[in-house]
Amino acid sequence: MSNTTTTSIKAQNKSASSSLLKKNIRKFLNNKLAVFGLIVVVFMTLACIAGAIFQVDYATPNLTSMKAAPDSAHWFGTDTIGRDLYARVLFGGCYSILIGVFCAVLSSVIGAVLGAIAGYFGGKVDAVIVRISEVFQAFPQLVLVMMLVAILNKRGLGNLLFIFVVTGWMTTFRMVRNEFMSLKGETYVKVCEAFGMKRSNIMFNQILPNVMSPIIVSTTTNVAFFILQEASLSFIGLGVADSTPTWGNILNAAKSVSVVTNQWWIWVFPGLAISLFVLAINFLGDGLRDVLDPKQQ
Amino acid sequence: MLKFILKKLLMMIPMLLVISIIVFFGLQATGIDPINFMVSPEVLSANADNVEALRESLGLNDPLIVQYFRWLGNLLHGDFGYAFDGTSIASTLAVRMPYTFELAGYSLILSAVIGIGIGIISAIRQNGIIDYVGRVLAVLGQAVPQFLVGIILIQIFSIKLGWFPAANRVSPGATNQFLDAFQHLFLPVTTLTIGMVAVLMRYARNTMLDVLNSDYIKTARSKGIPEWKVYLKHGFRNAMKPVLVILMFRIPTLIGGSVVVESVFSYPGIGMTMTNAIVANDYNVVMVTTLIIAATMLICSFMVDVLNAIMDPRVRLGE
Amino acid sequence: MKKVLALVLAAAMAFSMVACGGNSNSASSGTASGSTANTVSTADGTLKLVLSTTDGSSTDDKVPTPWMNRTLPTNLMFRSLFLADSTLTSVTPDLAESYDISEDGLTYTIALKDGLKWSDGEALTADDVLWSIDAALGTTQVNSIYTSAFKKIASKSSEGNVITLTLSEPYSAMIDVLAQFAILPKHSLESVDLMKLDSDTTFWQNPVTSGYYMVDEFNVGNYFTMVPNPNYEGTPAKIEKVTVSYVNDYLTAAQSGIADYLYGNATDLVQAMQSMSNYTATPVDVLFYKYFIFNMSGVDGKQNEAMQNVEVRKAIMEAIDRTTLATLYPSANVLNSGVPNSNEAYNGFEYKFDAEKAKADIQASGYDMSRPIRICYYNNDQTSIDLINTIAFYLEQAGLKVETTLSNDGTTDLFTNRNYDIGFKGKSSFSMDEWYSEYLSTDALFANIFGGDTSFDAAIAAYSAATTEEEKTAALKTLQELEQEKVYKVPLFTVGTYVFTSSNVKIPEGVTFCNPLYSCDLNFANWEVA
Amino acid sequence: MDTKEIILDVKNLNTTFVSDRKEVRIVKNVSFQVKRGTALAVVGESGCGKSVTMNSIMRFLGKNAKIEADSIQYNALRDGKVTEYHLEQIKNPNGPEMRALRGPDMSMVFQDPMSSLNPVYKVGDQVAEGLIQHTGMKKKEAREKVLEMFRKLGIPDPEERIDCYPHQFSGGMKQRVVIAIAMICNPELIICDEPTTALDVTIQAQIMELLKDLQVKEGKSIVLITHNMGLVAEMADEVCVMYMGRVVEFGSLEDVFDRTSHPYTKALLRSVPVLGLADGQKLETIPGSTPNPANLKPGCEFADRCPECTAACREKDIPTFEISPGHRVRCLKYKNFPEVE
Repeated sequence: MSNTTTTSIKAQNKSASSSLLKKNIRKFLNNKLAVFGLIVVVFMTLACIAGAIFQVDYATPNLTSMKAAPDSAHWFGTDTIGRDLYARVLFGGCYSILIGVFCAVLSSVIGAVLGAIAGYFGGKVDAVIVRISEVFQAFPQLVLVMMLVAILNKRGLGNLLFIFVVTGWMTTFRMVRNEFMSLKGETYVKVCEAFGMKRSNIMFNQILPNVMSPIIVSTTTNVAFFILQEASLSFIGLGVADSTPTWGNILNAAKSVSVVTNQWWIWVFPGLAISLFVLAINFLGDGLRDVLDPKQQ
Repeated sequence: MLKFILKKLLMMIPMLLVISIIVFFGLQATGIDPINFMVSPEVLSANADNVEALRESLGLNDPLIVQYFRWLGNLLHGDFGYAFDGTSIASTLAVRMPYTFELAGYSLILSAVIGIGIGIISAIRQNGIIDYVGRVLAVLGQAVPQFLVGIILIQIFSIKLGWFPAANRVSPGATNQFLDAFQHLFLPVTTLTIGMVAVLMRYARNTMLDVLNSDYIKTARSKGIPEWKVYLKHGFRNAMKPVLVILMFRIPTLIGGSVVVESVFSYPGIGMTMTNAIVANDYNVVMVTTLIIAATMLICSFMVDVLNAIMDPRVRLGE
Repeated sequence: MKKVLALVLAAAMAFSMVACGGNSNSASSGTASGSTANTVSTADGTLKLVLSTTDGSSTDDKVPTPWMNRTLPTNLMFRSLFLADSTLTSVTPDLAESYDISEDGLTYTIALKDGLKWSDGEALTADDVLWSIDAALGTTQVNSIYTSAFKKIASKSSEGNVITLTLSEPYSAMIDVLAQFAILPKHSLESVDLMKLDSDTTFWQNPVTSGYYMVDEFNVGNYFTMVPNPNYEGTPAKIEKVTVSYVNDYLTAAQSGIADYLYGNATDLVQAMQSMSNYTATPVDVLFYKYFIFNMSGVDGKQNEAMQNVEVRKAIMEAIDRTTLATLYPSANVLNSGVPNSNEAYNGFEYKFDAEKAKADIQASGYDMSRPIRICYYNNDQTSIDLINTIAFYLEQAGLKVETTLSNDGTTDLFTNRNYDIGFKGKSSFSMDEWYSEYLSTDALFANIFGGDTSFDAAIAAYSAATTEEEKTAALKTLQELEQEKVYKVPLFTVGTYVFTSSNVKIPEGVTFCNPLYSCDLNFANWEVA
Repeated sequence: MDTKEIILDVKNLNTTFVSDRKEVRIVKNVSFQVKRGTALAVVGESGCGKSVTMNSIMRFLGKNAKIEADSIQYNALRDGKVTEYHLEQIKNPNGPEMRALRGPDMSMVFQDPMSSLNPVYKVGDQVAEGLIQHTGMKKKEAREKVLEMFRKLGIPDPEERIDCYPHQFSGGMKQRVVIAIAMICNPELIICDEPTTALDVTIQAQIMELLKDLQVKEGKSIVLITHNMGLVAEMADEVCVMYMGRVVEFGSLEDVFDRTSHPYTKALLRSVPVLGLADGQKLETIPGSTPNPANLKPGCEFADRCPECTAACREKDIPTFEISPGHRVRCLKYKNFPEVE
């Protein structure tokens, strides 16, 4: 008897959660912008990855056909030294998306862990971590990045990733900390504590899942943020070295005024790639927020 | 209230100290020898003794900790030191800081007014035209890299239409100072504002929606007061607090953005100073500008705290 | 959804409006900037000049020192003893009244004009000249053409208006160098620490001058304006007022109508400027070397092992197709030594591009292929970046790994931290002499890179002392052979420079522009502004 | 019935919410009257539509709510003269017509005093706001009125408390302030939406006494929304029982409590805990749970949980029968009695 009831409850739970999932998916699909965002993000990511897998030639300069307008051989035209822009935008997309996703995920993880610790333990631990985050917050991120670039004095991809992660965790941290502060007073946490559960278990297995949806949403929008940040850094000459194509690096050609006025394809395509991707990511993030956050109806 | 302000002010001191330590020791870690920049290589190899004397006189041979406290002491006395090329950092900053504050300040005000304004109208007329257009423009404004916006604006408004100058903050021989300032500030301020407005708009809209769903709005309506009073007196005032907080969080982004914008518009602010200093490895300048920017951030956040306290009795009366 | 797509499309159109517009209407862009000049600029009768804050030659808080580059703004304020013509090798007296060189070429007697005055009314005397020479040897920001010439002055003296310079060895280019060397006022600068001479803002924001103009107003970060110097003893210039704006980008400045005169050699600048109908482009014959310098070893004994093998260095040169690279510039000439291929002293040697051979040679040289070749460069314009990227590509084709780094200074970075194998540099050279004098074992900079190798010294001395064409040719041949044997620094090509003047300026007949980084007679007094 | 006697007459009120592109009808054909100077209690389980009904009448629902009714008639009695207002005809929920009524004629006390007060304004100002709005009184006069109201509502130290902020008040005090806001313009009809659910039991009693006092002494009409049957017994003159958006039983307190007719009402009354429950006597619960309003079967909504359910109950909509004057029940058990609208 008890067995059957448990299974039935389990089945109920299962069906309830699957119906919730179905409902969420339906809700998401109803949000046309979010679907548009998802499609664009997936499509662009796949295209970039496909470009990387098929090893499109993004690096061979051809000075005889430099600054060529788009045609059937070069869909996006060629850049200032005759490299195929289509291939470069695809490859650059790989690096840009990598930078965005890697940094957003890792900085969210760091922010979430620190936020969980600070919010859950409170007191001195909290005070110390909050102070640290405030110190970081006091620096404009770009300035902090510039300072770190000056210290590391190298413009490699690894350095950039490191810098972005180190300087990007504060917003997630604040959010998770605040959620933890309010959630740790909830009864179910008290119950877990009364059961003598390990603190790490309570923090990460019991409370954290409740905070996951805002974390997911903010991670999504951070992807867009980091991609734009990389482009800005490239513009002031502190981004990834030129040998690694990123959307920011490619777009850098827009620094040259004559390129802007005379060779539109050199900057419009990478510019559109960045803007479209960022736009799509933001739509996707908004859609996820609508679905995951019941407050925002 | 006074106690609150004092407490907040006192908390800034250790923060500033920590920041100064990070900045100083961080940049010492670059291992750049300022002598290489101050003395020409010819002199460097010719008069090793003189160079050593110079090094000694600059205190570069002292332990780092001594150098740090000397630097800090000098800063407190208003002596900001010298750039590697020998110009006084204080005089450089005296000219450039006001320019950057002007740029960032106007953008802040403009984006706050526009962003919060449109955000709140969007919330009140949810799913109306302003809401829809505002939301899409917000996303678009966030999607285009700031420097590209600046370049496009220069192309259209300075070069094609010739309405605004493309560089500098002051034109030679400008007779009408106000007009001159307006012409020079218009494009960079617009560029910075476009990026800022987007975030504020979204945030103000969401906050206002939250507030409008709260019970006290219903209470206000139950009193039979006109709708604009409900929105402005009861809604807006409560929505302002989180919006102010987000505004504060955006100030670093604004300063960061002004680094980029200054470089696009040849605008002689501290952002440009800092970019140039980093490219030139002039860490004396980098140290001071970073510290000043950080201090400005702290002051801003302090002011937001105070403003918050003024606006919210729960904070003011110490809860 | 449709609205969104419409908006996205609208944004895309805004993009393309900027892009395509410029592409199609080069003629109308000219009129557009004409109207810009009306709205943005102020009074007529003003010559509008610009200084770049991004090429490292000037900062926007002071007048740039005339001892590094002699750009037009400084030429209008500071004069030298002599004034060169557009070849820079034939001079007429300027501050000087006359000069005389002794038979052995060791004693120079120079008489100053009478009654010369600085803009502040003080007399300009022989003392100023002697102090300037001493100061140039003691300060930091100074072009090496002056220091290498002045080092040869064994003694100097003055008597009234007459200056006597005695050289330790003959130096045929001394007068040409003196024609570039700006005399600065001793009375204003002698109390300034020589180390900080060029950064003393109290002086450089309102310098005491000897030329046509003096500074009227200095607005830090934005511009300075110049008005005629009342104490200028010659014919005053017709232009009443000059403004000099500090900008990031010359082209934007020109397009927005705040530059009547500018110069450059980057392709995008030249092409865009040539397409503007209200600017006249004048090609100028200059010795602007783009070259590699291999980081060898220092006098301090520190070595860069990787580049020691001359075969590696030669193979690197063979791997690069310089003829193709030259197409990145509007007018570039490949060359194989400090002597242009068109010069009759050229010995005919050529680094031939042969990718296969280069690959084989590098492997044969025993170079560790897993070790990346590290190149530093310091020009941050798009053409330079493109060039470096292409070079990196060629080297990668030869099987090498390449790291390229934008650095702050292409020379000192090589020896202050031996992190780089190759420096990529540009040098707007005064003469071939300047190119070769870098090989001197006593050259303070390059001794740290070439390890103080003395093998060039004799040949350079012979070239400096040579007075006849035959002697010069012979000396140059020796130098070329040495150079091609040692492969310490290798020129890729020289690039042509263009000077652009707007239709606002009326330049008198017969003016020939010289290298825009040097001073020469442009008949400026008769320039007019429309 | 006479418009002098009836203050609020609701006929066939339907409220539909649009959510997720689906329409869900929350309130169905609800009809009831409130007699002047009496208290009507609206009872039912959570989610039965009691609050929505009242908010529909006051027009406090968001834009996703669609309100339709044959008639929502409010009869104002001023100086012995009756003015009829047809609320169902007012288009703009927050327009001048509705606003003119809110405060001086009808007002509402909300469920949660904690969130019903604006945290950034002094309580005194919040109370005075409606007064100033409707009477054009000067601030000073209004302040006197507010002090008077505070005293009447038993707020200690009113002179001091009037300048305090909501966060400085306890829950019970806050609810008094909310009541003060509702009362300050001296309305005829006060709708109290579970005014004590968020409060301690002792405070509950005080607040309820206060309300009853007001109703009796000042002849106000009160609509009390609650699920607390004890309160109903103490407060109400008439009772309206709702289930799944429908009125299932309506009548005087005695009708509903002593002559309980609808099976649901019976179940509801059985599930009320009584002090001194005999040993071994179990508190009964209503079996099953409320169905999802989004997908309802035809027939009586209570059928699945009803011990007296018959096949006919599941066939079609159940009409309402008047089993004695003023006592109406929506159950087929009474199909012999006359049907009413």
